[in-house]
Amino acid sequence: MVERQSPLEPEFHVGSHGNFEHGVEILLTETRPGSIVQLAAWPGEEKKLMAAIRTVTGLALPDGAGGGLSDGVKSVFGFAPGKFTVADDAEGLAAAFAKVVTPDIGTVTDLSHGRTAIRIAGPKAEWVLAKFFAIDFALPAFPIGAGRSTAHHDVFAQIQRTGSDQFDIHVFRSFARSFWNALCHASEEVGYEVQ
Amino acid sequence: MLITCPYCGPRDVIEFTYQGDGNRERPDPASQNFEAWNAYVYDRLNPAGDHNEIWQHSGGCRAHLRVVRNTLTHEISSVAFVRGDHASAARRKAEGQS
Amino acid sequence: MAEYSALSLLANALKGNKDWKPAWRKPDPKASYDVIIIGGGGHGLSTAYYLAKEHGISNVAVLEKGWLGSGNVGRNTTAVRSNYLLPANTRFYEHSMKLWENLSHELNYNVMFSQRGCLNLAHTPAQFDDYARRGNAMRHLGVDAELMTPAEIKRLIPALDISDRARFPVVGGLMQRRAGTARHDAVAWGYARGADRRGVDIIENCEVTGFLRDGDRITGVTTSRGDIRAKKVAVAVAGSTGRVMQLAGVETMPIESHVLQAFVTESLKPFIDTVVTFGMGHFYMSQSDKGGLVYGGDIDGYNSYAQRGNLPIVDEVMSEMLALFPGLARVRMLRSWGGVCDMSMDGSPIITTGPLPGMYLNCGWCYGGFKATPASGWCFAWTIAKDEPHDFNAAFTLDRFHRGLVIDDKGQGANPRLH
Amino acid sequence: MSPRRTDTGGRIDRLKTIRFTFDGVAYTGHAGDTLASALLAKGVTLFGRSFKYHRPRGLLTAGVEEPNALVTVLKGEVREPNIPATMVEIHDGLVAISQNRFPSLAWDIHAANQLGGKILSAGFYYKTFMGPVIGPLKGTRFWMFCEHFIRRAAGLGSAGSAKDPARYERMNAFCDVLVVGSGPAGLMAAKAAADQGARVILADLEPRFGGSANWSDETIDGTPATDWVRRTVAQLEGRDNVRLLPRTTVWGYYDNNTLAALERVSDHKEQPAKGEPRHRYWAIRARSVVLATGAFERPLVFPGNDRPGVMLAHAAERYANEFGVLPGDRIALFTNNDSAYRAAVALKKAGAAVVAIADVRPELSAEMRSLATEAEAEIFAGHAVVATEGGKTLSGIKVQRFDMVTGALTGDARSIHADCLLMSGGWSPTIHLASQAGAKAEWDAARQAFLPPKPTQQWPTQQWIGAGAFTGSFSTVEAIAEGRAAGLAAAGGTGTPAALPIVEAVPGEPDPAPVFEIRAKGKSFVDFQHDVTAEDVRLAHREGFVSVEHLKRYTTLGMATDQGKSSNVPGLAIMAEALGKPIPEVGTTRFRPPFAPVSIGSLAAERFGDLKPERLTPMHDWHVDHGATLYSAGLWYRPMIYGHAGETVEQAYVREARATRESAGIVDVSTLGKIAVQGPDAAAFLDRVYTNMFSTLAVGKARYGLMLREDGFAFDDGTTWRLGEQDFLMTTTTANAGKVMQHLEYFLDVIWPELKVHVTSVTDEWAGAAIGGPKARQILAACVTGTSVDNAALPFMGIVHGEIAGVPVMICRLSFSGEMAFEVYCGAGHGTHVWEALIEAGKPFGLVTYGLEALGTMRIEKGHVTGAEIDGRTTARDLHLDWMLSKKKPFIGSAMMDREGLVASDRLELVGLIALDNRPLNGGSHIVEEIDEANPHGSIGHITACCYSPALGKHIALALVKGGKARHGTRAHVSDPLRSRFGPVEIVSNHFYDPEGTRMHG
Repeated sequence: MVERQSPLEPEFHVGSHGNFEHGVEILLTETRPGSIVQLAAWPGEEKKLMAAIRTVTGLALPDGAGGGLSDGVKSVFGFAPGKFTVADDAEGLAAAFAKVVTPDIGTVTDLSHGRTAIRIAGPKAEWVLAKFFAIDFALPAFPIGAGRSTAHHDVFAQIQRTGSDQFDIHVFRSFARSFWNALCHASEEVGYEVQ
Repeated sequence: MLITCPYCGPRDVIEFTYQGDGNRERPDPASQNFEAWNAYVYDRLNPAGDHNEIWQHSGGCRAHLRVVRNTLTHEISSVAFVRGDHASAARRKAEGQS
Repeated sequence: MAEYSALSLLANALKGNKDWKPAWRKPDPKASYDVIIIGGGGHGLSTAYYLAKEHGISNVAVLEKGWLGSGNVGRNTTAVRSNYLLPANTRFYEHSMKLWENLSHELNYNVMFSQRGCLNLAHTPAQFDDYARRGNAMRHLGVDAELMTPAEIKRLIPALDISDRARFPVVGGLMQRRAGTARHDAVAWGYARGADRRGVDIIENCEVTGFLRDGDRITGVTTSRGDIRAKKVAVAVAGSTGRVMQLAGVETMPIESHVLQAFVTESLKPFIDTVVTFGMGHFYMSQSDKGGLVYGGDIDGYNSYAQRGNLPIVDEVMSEMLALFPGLARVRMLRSWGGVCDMSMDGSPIITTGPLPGMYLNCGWCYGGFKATPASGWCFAWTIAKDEPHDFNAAFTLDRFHRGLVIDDKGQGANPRLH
Repeated sequence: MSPRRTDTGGRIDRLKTIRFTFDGVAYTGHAGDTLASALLAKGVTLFGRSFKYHRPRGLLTAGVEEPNALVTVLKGEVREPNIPATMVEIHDGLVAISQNRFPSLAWDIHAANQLGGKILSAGFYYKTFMGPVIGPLKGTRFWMFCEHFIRRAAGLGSAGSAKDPARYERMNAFCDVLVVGSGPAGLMAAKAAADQGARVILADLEPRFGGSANWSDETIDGTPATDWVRRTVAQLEGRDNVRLLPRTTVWGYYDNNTLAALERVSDHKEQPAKGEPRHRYWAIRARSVVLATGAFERPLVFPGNDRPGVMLAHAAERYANEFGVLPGDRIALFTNNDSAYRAAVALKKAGAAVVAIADVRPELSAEMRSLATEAEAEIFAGHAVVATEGGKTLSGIKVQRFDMVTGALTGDARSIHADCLLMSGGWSPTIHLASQAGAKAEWDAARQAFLPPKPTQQWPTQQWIGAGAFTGSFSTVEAIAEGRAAGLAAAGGTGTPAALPIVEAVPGEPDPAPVFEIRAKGKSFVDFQHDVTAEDVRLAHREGFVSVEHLKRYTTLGMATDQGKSSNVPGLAIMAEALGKPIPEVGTTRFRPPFAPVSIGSLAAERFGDLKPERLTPMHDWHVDHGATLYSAGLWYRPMIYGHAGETVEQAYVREARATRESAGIVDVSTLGKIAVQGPDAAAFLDRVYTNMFSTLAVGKARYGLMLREDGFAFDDGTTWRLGEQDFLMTTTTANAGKVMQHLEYFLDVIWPELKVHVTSVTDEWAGAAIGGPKARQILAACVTGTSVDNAALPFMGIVHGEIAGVPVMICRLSFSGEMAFEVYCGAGHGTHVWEALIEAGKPFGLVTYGLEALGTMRIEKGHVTGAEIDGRTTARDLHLDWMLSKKKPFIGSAMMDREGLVASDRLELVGLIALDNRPLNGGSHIVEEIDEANPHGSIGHITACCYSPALGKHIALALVKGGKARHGTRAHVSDPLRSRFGPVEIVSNHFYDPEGTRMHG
């Protein structure tokens, strides 16, 4: 198996940075899931698609816009009407879905190479993300597991909250390095560590 | 200005793309009624008051929304998916709206 | 009424400035006129002026809903240029430029037209070629244009970042030296005074509430100050075109009204001499005689009559400004305002007879109407007086959209927010 | 004597000494000082020069509304001009300079402007400088000559060109209640809302919370008001649901309760902490807003009211109580209302002699008389100040008996020796944010002020609740009650709260006498910074500029950096008197953002120095490592050439193109837009979207497609690959990828919701390399496994799947260069891996990498169109693509494409050009039938793209020319006056090279 090249590589500097002398309040990393798949149901077929997601991943999606969950290995969330993003540490998710998501249910689009997943965690994660995105990151407004589609100017992002102070941000691969640099820059104020 | 996307909740106007007058009707594709085609492509209702318009939540879920917005005050009185078959996907009231 | 001059200033100063008379009268409306012009903005006032001066038609009323010049003539970024791509536009705006060049004398009112140049920056070789195409188009119509190298640009505008480090480095620019800026309010006041001196009634605080008709024919208007009849009714209301045409029963138009914001910084010592525009976004800036940097960008991008914009455009404009002038980060934005622009379907204007009998229409200026003020009035007056367009505005018809004879300088199609 | 520091008192830290310079002179101050208070403490009274007359000016205020004392703050080479000294917190190493003066603040040659006197009246410049009608200075020349000098005299501070090294940031914030202003009203509101559990943001533009409590010398709940503030702030600080934002000016009130605020995070520090921004721009979305923004005191308009030493009464009170600075030793007051008496007492307590109180009101209450007595001040009831004396500093005033009903001055003027005159002309609530929110202010005749409207009259999308002086309730007792009510209401709270704090305050009635101006001989200033005098206002009236907007624009009243915060109402009042109308009939100004000037850096925020993200292809680093010169294409970076040492751009692309046609070349095409079009109706959808048929396309094949806009003009082109029965991969041009995506989404969502089609951007999923040339197939054969790439397996427009170096790839045989060519796609994360494998495989075959220039050259040779030809104004026919317009089906644009204007015979059509003089052609050149270098005219078209063609050995171009096709084989000329390039060309078909396509078909 040929390893995938990360778009962040030359700018991915493991260690502590910024104003970290008083402690690091942000952890940044690239989660590098083996698979990122977009699933989209035809109108009225959303429940079947959710069942298919459960079949393949074992994750039972909650109802409702932007609902999602993560088991630490696999994660799934809704990002648009009838549409879901599923990520898995393992490769081959698209092929697995292709078997169960029949053409009458909806479509499967493999984005494993096309999206880069960046994880931001720590007590200042909400603070740093709020520098970029005009959505409310407070826990009551953005519960754990939920997903949001939003954008920072030209950079489209899907964000899933995977912990009380942890978020996974999916961005287009071609923008990933620029966004990563911006995220690091914005984290300097509170001190951050790249892992 | 905020538009309350039925899926994503209230979002800043920066996330949306304006697609204009929502009253325009596209003629049947095979129609040879050029008056109707011209009206569809070029003529706009431009009211000072409530305006029925289309927006795309291009920086979010990318759904197209039918919005009634007052052009004098920017007050938005209704937002709905253009696609009726998306209605079931609308965010439920009980959920935390961002 | 007294001529304005250095001498009259001195003479009046010696008398304690007690003898100055109103710049224009404040008459009550008469029962009827030969021509009514709806809209006391730059275009309406210049139309009245040229009707009286060029065509001897002075039994004219200009009706203004609020205070004179309260629309876009007092809300723009004051740039005057004729650097268009397509011949119909270039010819028209060049005619305007020629009128500008003599306007202060013509009106005996210093409109402060200052030909400090307008420079369009190019950031890629392809964009430079585009500007070359435009510049050559201008040159082939007798309009001045020249290309500039980054080094020449740096000499002209030392504060501009032309380094290779810039996200969008400057590779050159298209300069129109005869372009420049003018004092926007003075244009309205100068035309108002000029028209008034030729007998035109300028009636402020007079809102048109409807049209008087004889069958299809427009025969006058109803207003907040009573009915007024006229042989010809001309509409020059820019952003309010949709509203006024709806009063006449015309429900749809190839026009959307959009809000455009503009900004000015605190007053600074001379910083830039020319009008400069950014090629990788939408940003333009000049410096006023008072020293404020006057600048703007894109329209907000949605229908609005509110004269108020929102933050995304504010942020975008400032970001682009600093991309060109990183030294301005600590300079402060002092004031912002919004104007309502009549965005047409191809980005070019409409100056025409009709669309109803007895009516004449002038609209579709998008956010470029200020520089058109003299030629717009000049051509509209011609069209009203002769019931047919002058060559300069022959292409600016209302039916050009349906006929596919669009004048699409930006090539964006029927999408007003992109023009 | 002059101003000085008091021995005790103030909210400054006298133990901390801070060193700074002003105009090169070293000063010291204390922590908590502003530049204004620190300099005043050292006896400095001259702070600036006015705009027009360059008159010497001192401090008028102690706050954000300061019109006079503007300075430039220097940080190395970086300049921050026009900052009120009253808003600069001093820190060690602060360097400030005065501005708009030459050679020095004390001696300014432009002060000679004052000699112009009445000639330089309002709007004088509209009446002169027009110059001669004939001769060398006709037209605009004379004006521009004069303007040159006017511009140099005008302007305040100077901006620099050095890039600011500071960082600016944006913060998107959400709250239930935003409280603007932290005076007693705002503090109470914030506390009440926070007690309800609401998410609260409390913002104040000052570094200290407390507003008037910091200087009013009142007591709340039996302790000094400042202690009450400290306790309340401490309570708020401890709560999770409260964010406190000192030094934060809420400057904009936008739609749907979106408010913009500027936090000055580190201006007051010698050095920001690592990563700390200088300014933070808060974009706050608040469910509800409490406006507790207080009020501004108004000056009185009388001769000499601008002399340094004349100051607002409350400002002096602030300097004394908040900063421990006495603005003078012998202080006189001039007032039309009670509030000045509190200042008199405060200054007396602080150690000054209060020598006189001139009050325009003939009758004074017993309370005021008793306060005057406490201040040991002589009262001049029914008197007015009619002159000030002194040079650049005040030495005395003259008072005279004044009838406030008629405005008449009677009796002899009496001189009073004073080094400081405090004035109070009543108070104007700070209604700016409410006005921005759409509310129209209402004139209150009792308060003589514009008040915010009642809540019912507010705009629907902007809901706020007012409290305190903002509403015209000027006492602290009212502020506290209204503040708590507002906080409760904003948080949606109910219930009976505990008793309100008890306030002990100096007595005083809120209503001033309706006196704004004392008409006496001499210049009486209304707008201090812009030097607009009362006479200027009357001149505007005489000339008919009577509406409030005309008044502003004609006289420039209210247009200065303080935006008329103190001058607005006096100006209106003077106009109203001239008109004989009540003030509200003159009009009210609608305030617009910003409330106070905002740094442009803060608005650019994180995009300062980083305007747009960089979009990189998967092979980007390889290109950089291998010497590519990058070309910025939209947000993308693409290799332009891979130049060798010593090569020019032209030499490089000629080499690359020639090598490609001779052996093989490879180019990164990952930037092409790629859209997955999936679903049972995908083929039918594409039939509607493209002008040509896609439903007939076999699985495993690709087809070139053309799209039109609805109006019938050409929109975009590209190949679309059928990967499965219901699965297409559409490619678009790089530039139009986003637009095409939105176009497709629009039709699927809005026009044809019945179609079962999903579209997804997969541009970033795939790395793409196009490899072309006579050796291309051999190179592929050498590295592709799992499939054959021969003609049978991979015919023209065929698609195969295989592997390269262990990575799955998808290969389509299609050609842009005109050579036998293939596009190889693989997962983006494998892009460099596959690219390197192809390079390696190509080595024996002489494979070269080529960039955009060679790509462009080869496409020109082939006559293919790109964005330069599909420029939004051309039709399919113009580009000779009419063969792609299916007659069997309607498609987007088909109904509109045959309109009169789109089929006219004189339209510009695509042609090829060959330079007959063998010289390079220029992009953007025009085409003419006859050259006229002196007077270029008669353009029949223009060049869209040009190059030296290594294949033809000629300089060639694509061009759009009127009636182009009919001109094939004829001569014309390029006319490029911009670059003085003129010369003959032959007009030919756009298909220069291998028109039959034998090379690509192999």
